[in-house]
Amino acid sequence: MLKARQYKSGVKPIWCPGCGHYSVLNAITKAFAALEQAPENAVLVSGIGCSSRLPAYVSSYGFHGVHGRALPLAAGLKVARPELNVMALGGDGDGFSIGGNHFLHACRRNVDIVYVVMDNEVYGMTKGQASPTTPEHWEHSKLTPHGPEVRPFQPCAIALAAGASFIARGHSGDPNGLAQILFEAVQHPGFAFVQVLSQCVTFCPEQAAWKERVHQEDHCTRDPVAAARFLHGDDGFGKGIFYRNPRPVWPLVHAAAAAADLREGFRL
Amino acid sequence: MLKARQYKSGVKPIWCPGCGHYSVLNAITKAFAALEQAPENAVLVSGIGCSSRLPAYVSSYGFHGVHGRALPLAAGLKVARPELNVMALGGDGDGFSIGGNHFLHACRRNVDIVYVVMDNEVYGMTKGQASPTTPEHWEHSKLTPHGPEVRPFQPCAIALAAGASFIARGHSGDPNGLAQILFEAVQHPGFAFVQVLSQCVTFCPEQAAWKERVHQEDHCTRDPVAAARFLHGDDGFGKGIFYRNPRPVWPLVHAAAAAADLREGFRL
Amino acid sequence: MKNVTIALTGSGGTGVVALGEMVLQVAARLGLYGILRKTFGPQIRGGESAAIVRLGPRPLASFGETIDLLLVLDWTNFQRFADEIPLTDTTLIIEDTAAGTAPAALQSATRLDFSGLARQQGSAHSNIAALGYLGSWLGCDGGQIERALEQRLQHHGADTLALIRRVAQAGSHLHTVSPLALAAPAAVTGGERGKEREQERGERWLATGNQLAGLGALEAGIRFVAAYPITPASDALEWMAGRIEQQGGHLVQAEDELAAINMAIGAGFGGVPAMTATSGPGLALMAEAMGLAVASETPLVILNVMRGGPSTGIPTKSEQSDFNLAVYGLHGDAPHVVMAALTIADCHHTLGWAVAVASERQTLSIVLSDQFLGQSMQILPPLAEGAFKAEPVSASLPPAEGGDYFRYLNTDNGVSPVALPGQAGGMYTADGLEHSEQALPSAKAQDHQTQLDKRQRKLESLVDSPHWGECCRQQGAELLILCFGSLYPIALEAQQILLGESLPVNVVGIRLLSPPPLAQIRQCMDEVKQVVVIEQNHQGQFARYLRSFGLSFCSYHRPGPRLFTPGELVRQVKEMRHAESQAI
Amino acid sequence: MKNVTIALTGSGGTGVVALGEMVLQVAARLGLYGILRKTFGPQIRGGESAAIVRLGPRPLASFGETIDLLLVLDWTNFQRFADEIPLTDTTLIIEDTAAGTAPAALQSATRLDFSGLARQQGSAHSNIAALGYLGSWLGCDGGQIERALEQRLQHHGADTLALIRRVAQAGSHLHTVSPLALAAPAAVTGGERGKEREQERGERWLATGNQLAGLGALEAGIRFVAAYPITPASDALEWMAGRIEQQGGHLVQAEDELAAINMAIGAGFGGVPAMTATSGPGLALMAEAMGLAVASETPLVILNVMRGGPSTGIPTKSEQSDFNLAVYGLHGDAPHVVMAALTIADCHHTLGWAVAVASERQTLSIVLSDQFLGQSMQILPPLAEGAFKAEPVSASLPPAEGGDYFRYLNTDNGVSPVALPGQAGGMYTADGLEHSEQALPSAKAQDHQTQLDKRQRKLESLVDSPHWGECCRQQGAELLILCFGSLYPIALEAQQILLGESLPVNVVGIRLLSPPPLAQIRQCMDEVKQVVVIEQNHQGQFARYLRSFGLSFCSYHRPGPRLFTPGELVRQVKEMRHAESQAI
Ligand SMILES: Cc1ncc(C[n+]2csc(CCOP(=O)(O)OP(=O)(O)O)c2C)c(N)n1
Ligand SMILES: Cc1ncc(C[n+]2csc(CCOP(=O)(O)OP(=O)(O)O)c2C)c(N)n1
Ligand code: SF4
Ligand code: SF4
Ligand SMILES: [Mg+2]
Ligand SMILES: [Mg+2]
Repeated sequence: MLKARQYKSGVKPIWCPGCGHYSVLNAITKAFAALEQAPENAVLVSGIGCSSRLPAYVSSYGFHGVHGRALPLAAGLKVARPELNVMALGGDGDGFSIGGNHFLHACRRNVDIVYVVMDNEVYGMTKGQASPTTPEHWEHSKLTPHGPEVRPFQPCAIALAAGASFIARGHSGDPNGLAQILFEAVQHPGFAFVQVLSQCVTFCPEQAAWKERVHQEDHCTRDPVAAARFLHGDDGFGKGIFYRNPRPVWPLVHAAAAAADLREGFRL
Repeated sequence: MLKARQYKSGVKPIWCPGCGHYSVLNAITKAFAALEQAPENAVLVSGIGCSSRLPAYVSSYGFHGVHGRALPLAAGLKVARPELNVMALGGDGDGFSIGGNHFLHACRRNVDIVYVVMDNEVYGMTKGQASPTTPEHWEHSKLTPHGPEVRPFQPCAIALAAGASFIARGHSGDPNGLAQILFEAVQHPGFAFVQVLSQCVTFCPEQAAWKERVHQEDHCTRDPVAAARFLHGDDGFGKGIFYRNPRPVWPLVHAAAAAADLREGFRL
Repeated sequence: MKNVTIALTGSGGTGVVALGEMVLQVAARLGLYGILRKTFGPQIRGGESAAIVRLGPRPLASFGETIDLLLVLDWTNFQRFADEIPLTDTTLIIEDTAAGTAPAALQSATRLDFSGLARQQGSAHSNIAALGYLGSWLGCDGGQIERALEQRLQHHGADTLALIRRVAQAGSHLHTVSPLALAAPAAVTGGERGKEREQERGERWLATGNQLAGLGALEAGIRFVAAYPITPASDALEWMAGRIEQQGGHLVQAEDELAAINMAIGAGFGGVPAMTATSGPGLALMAEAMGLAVASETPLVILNVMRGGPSTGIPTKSEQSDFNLAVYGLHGDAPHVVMAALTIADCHHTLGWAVAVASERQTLSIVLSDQFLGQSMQILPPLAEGAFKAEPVSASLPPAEGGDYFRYLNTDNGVSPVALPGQAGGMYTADGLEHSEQALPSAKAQDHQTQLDKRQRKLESLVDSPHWGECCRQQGAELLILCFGSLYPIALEAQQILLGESLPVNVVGIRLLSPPPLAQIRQCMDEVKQVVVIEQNHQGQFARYLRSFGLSFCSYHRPGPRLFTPGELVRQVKEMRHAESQAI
Repeated sequence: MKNVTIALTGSGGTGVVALGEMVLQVAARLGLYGILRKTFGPQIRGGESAAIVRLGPRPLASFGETIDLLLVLDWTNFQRFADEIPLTDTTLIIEDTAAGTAPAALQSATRLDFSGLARQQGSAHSNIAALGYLGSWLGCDGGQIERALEQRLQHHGADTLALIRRVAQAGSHLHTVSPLALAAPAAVTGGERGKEREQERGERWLATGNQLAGLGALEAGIRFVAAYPITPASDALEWMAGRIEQQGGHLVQAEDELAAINMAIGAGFGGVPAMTATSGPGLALMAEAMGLAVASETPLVILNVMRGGPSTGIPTKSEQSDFNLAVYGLHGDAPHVVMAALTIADCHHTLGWAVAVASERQTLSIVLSDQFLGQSMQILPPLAEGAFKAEPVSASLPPAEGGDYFRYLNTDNGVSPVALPGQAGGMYTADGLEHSEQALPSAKAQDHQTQLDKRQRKLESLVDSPHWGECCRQQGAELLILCFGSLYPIALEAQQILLGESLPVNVVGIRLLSPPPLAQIRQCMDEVKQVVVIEQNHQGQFARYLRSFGLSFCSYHRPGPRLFTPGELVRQVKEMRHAESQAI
């Protein structure tokens, strides 16, 4: 049995001191310890962003892919190698902007992977542009001087509408709570989505105030209508597991057809 | 004042006899007649698919772009030329599979365009593969011999979660009802999404039964929670305008800053 | 006449495409070879369609110059096929009585009452009557046609089958009263007919290039496919879908091409041989992730079945214009493998090779095929089981636990030891960021240079493979036709024609496009006085590529949608020789 | 010594990058020219960083070979810069007292107490003390430093400013007691100092290539931008965002690059000059839609600021390895324009030209820049207002209402009349499907050929433009250095060095990469005995391209992240000459 810190690879993170992503790293290693995860059977798959650098910091296999494509890469791996514990992770830009389509379809497809989005409402890596979750009037990026002026993306509500079977939210200020959520997410059969409010101290210092707003929500339901009602009213700061409604995991197993002769059909 | 048929370009559609898309064409020309639309001020923008061939059949400007990208092309055009009436349109594959990300972000961004998706739950153009809206156990495509086995995409519920400000559903069996919806959609300020159940007689002859299941829904609300409740319970065959909640159209207009000297900032 | 080319045209409802396929099936039972091409008007269904069938005593991998027999079940929109059905003064034209009005220039058609014969039996299938007619002409006895019909219609009820059989018999009978004024292909007219022959003839296959590509991939070990439908690649995927499952693998219909290629990369990273298939627009969308496969050194195969470009272009027609994209279309310095299948049968071979190469060199292999190879249906002798297998993973295990494992170790042959998830002691993070040998992100000049050199180096020895291409030499040849992909069989046929005119030429088809087998190409070029590089695109993309290595030659290129014909190449060669002799 | 190169290094908190920028600002006020490059370790914030500043009496568009002065505020992770801060025996090294421990080899540093001086004033800004010190060395009076500080810190309160001013003064004073053992750049040491000079010196600009690209684009008429952030292109977009709005245009931050390019195509179709900006991975994602711009003949400009590849590669460093993708990376035959900006200032010119060409020829213009040009900051004389304007739309109106309007008319010059939405009588549907002149979908061979020919033809005359490239010839030159993009200023500096050694060479920088200005290139090549093509990538992509047109020359290429230096080129040229003379 390994301790949480033994799941750290020893590579020094490039993150700014105080970055929320450190807590997510800690929560993952804690969850792995609790799960007694064999390190070589875990794979962390990410896109590009500060958050997406995480896999190299964990003692497991990893794939640091291209921007926005962690989910399909992870799904392909899991379908091909179902015995592995595959976790996709990345940032709000990676997952909800360039990766939005894969997010929708991963929720529907229900491959048995966990997806952790470290949501800091900003593009940290590229120096502070607005992301889909950035507040409408956040004026700190020169690229959108009046603020994005676009309704923020609602990750959990969209995950629900798209068909995710496990939806939760954690906060980088509470790595233990997050570890507990991840522990459950890994064990959930099917696609488990975990949004983590993970602050960017460098480009959004105002997010320090999140810790006052975050509160526990004990709303977990398996009724989509109830979940929809809750999520459409949600202030975005509730943490907890909101929805959990297991359904068949993709790909479904079919009675094996006799391994046919591939060449049969060509013969006349 | 032009009559509906005067909005037809005279180009003969490539569609199969009986294809639902003919009705959508008729509904658009009817709506244009009712709107007294100047043909040269309307632009229909589409992707690729049987449905996406529609622009050439209407007497207006058109852009038959690439697969899945009608929405950004239409949004770029509208932002650049706000005086035009821009309508994006296409199929369920075009809009919800390859184009899913743009759908999400168009709903959020709320540019003042109409988006009509001719949903036949199949890829007609490429000869009958499953689309995101195909029923889970539809086994008629060799590409997915057991059926897609994936939860169908819920266009209206997703549009709502993503922030669309106008959401409606029509049916190709009722071109007049659809024309009425389109008439309202064009006049709605902001992004208006119209799902049209438009049957593919060639690859999904079973859709002939839709006409028995389609029913009018008079649920129009401006309350997202109420809409969510309705849409998450919806059987997919209600038609009508479900949600209408105008909010500021993007791009917002800002008090014009004095046209600055572009070169000023370089001077020492 | 040894080969015969028949064009069958009608509207969507008349079943000419089915007719074409059945003619091929019947012909195969007679020991004939043949090839079939389908073509459709723009309408999705119910529009005009045509099937072009060429039959002869030896394997046929290309179409001839002109049409010997045109059989029309419906004249509507016949002109749309003007480019593809080149009629000559000697073309025999037969029209069904219900075919409507022929274009003015074609009023001389012989009228036969296929639809009437069918109607008499209570059927609308004039195409089956035509099948009976053509079957008789080819030399079938009634039983042979029947068995072909049975195989094809096995899922239909006995009543339907009986009806169809009667219509076919009526058609056969029509041939005895109005025989076809055209010699049937040689194997039949020249040989014995009847049942005995059918048993002796040896096994025959009927297959398209897309199907054989699928077969080659599965036999070489592909066990994961993710793809997004696109013409003309979809039918390769459709062929594979049910079958890969029976082999314990999976095919995922992805939400788009970006997902498809990244899924395949994920599976490949997991050690499961993986591929995707697409066509131009999809390949373009995959360009970014191709670079990821290259940089992370993940095995990946892409089958790209080319169609007319640019943009959506002409989706249902053949062209070789994705060459540039396949060879050069990645950002950064991203060496990878590009191959081209040379014939319908070669789709099997080339896919197998591509799978083996991708896995043994941990790289991206793109295979170019095209709509002609992919969708034409050919009668061919059975193919030997593919010789290629994806490298078994254990061959490149990293050092035992405890040893220092460098995923991106700078080895002599450029191939680094790869560990697979699940394997203790091999944990690493694959990366598209530049990295050190230890797989840690690095912006150091030395690491960049090392990895760039290594990724280039590991491909270099590939050019020594005997599979680099196919040469077909003729004694005394002074001219070489150099090509890739589907022009190869066409060039071979041109070679035969030229030989008949005492103009021997050599033909070389390049299978390995990148890295280029320059030594072999140079040697082939040195054997002759003149070289012409042929390709089916507008810019002469392949010629430009070869020139970039300092080769010089004449280039003949033109875009689709018209297929190249042997006669066109013959003319081209003669003109070149003429130009040269004038120059002297 | 006329030019001086200073490296300023520290950890993220020490403000060396700000120091570098302020040194540049101060130097400009003294009539000096200069250039600044910033470089960072992998950490996002608080990690090590460096600014390299080169100053001299004449415009400087490149960096020298080595560092004359290294000023270290913090030694932590100094080794990370080993590639970029090449020290020699003659490099003067100064360290702050608080800099920590120098690497063993660099223990000889002179220690100055910048941090102590700041602390005495109650400030942590050792970088400001260093600014005062360096300012004095350059010859500033206190007032000049103050005015520079005021301009930079205009949004800060009076108290802060007063404090900063005192720290700077303390630093200045330090120079009088411990003067720098290095001659300041010539303009100052050799000339008059003081206030009068500052007024006489003429106007100076301080700008990066990315900013000037934005300026060039806006001045030429770009009124719509859609883009997705990516290093190192984002700051071009950030510069444009607020400004385009003031010109009545819009910048949209898109959800991804696929959206970005399609939005720009939509705007371009609407007649509003439109562009996007990106770097390698984003350009790869745009490949499919680039083909749409080409096929639909919609004007579109893409600025691609290159970084290290392949895949995510080395995002913050310069390389010229997206050449292949830009030139060849489209599916189908898709001729388009590719240009390269030659210097920081030339980003302005080239973007303007690209905008004009895209609009007048209804095509895609890709402009290649790179991280070096894009993000280096230069002191330069004010640029003349751009000469280019996007073609006014009315110039190509279709025939008046009632006449037959053929959107894709086959004209002599290949440019078809375009109507814009809103214009009666011009309605058509733009299409990426192949089409007839009337803009209706067509799979006909003739239509395909016509449109392919037309799209190719309309670009051909572009090669006659005087903007094709820049030549800098020397009397008696026997060797030509041929390059594109950011290697041009480096080659020019090498040329000066070689001239000093009586080895005159010519230098040509190609601005128009595709279609290639072959006649001009051939002419330049014919003037000399030897030609070397230089480029910063691993495969020699540009050389391969030129060779594909039958040109022959020597190729010198290597990847990033190290910048090319003039000295490196000088050595290269000498080796080539040596090799040649030995060969004789
Ligand atoms: C195709 C592509 N486009 C753009 C980029 C540039 N890019 C790198 S990371 C990033 C956004 C990162 O934001 P997020 O995912 O929220 O992660 P964070 O840094 O905030 O943790 C962007 C736009 C890229 N690498 N690739
Ligand atoms: C990038 C790309 N991928 C795939 C295709 C092939 N393709 C053309 S249309 C289509 C799907 C059409 O389905 P839908 O949008 O539902 O329209 P329908 O034909 O059903 O009306 C596909 C997959 C393409 N043209 N481009
Ligand atoms: S920039 Fe923001 S997200 Fe990135 S490492 Fe720093 S604090 Fe974290
Ligand atoms: S295939 Fe289906 S969607 Fe396409 S035209 Fe025919 S009926 Fe309509
Ligand atoms: Mg973020
Ligand atoms: Mg559809």
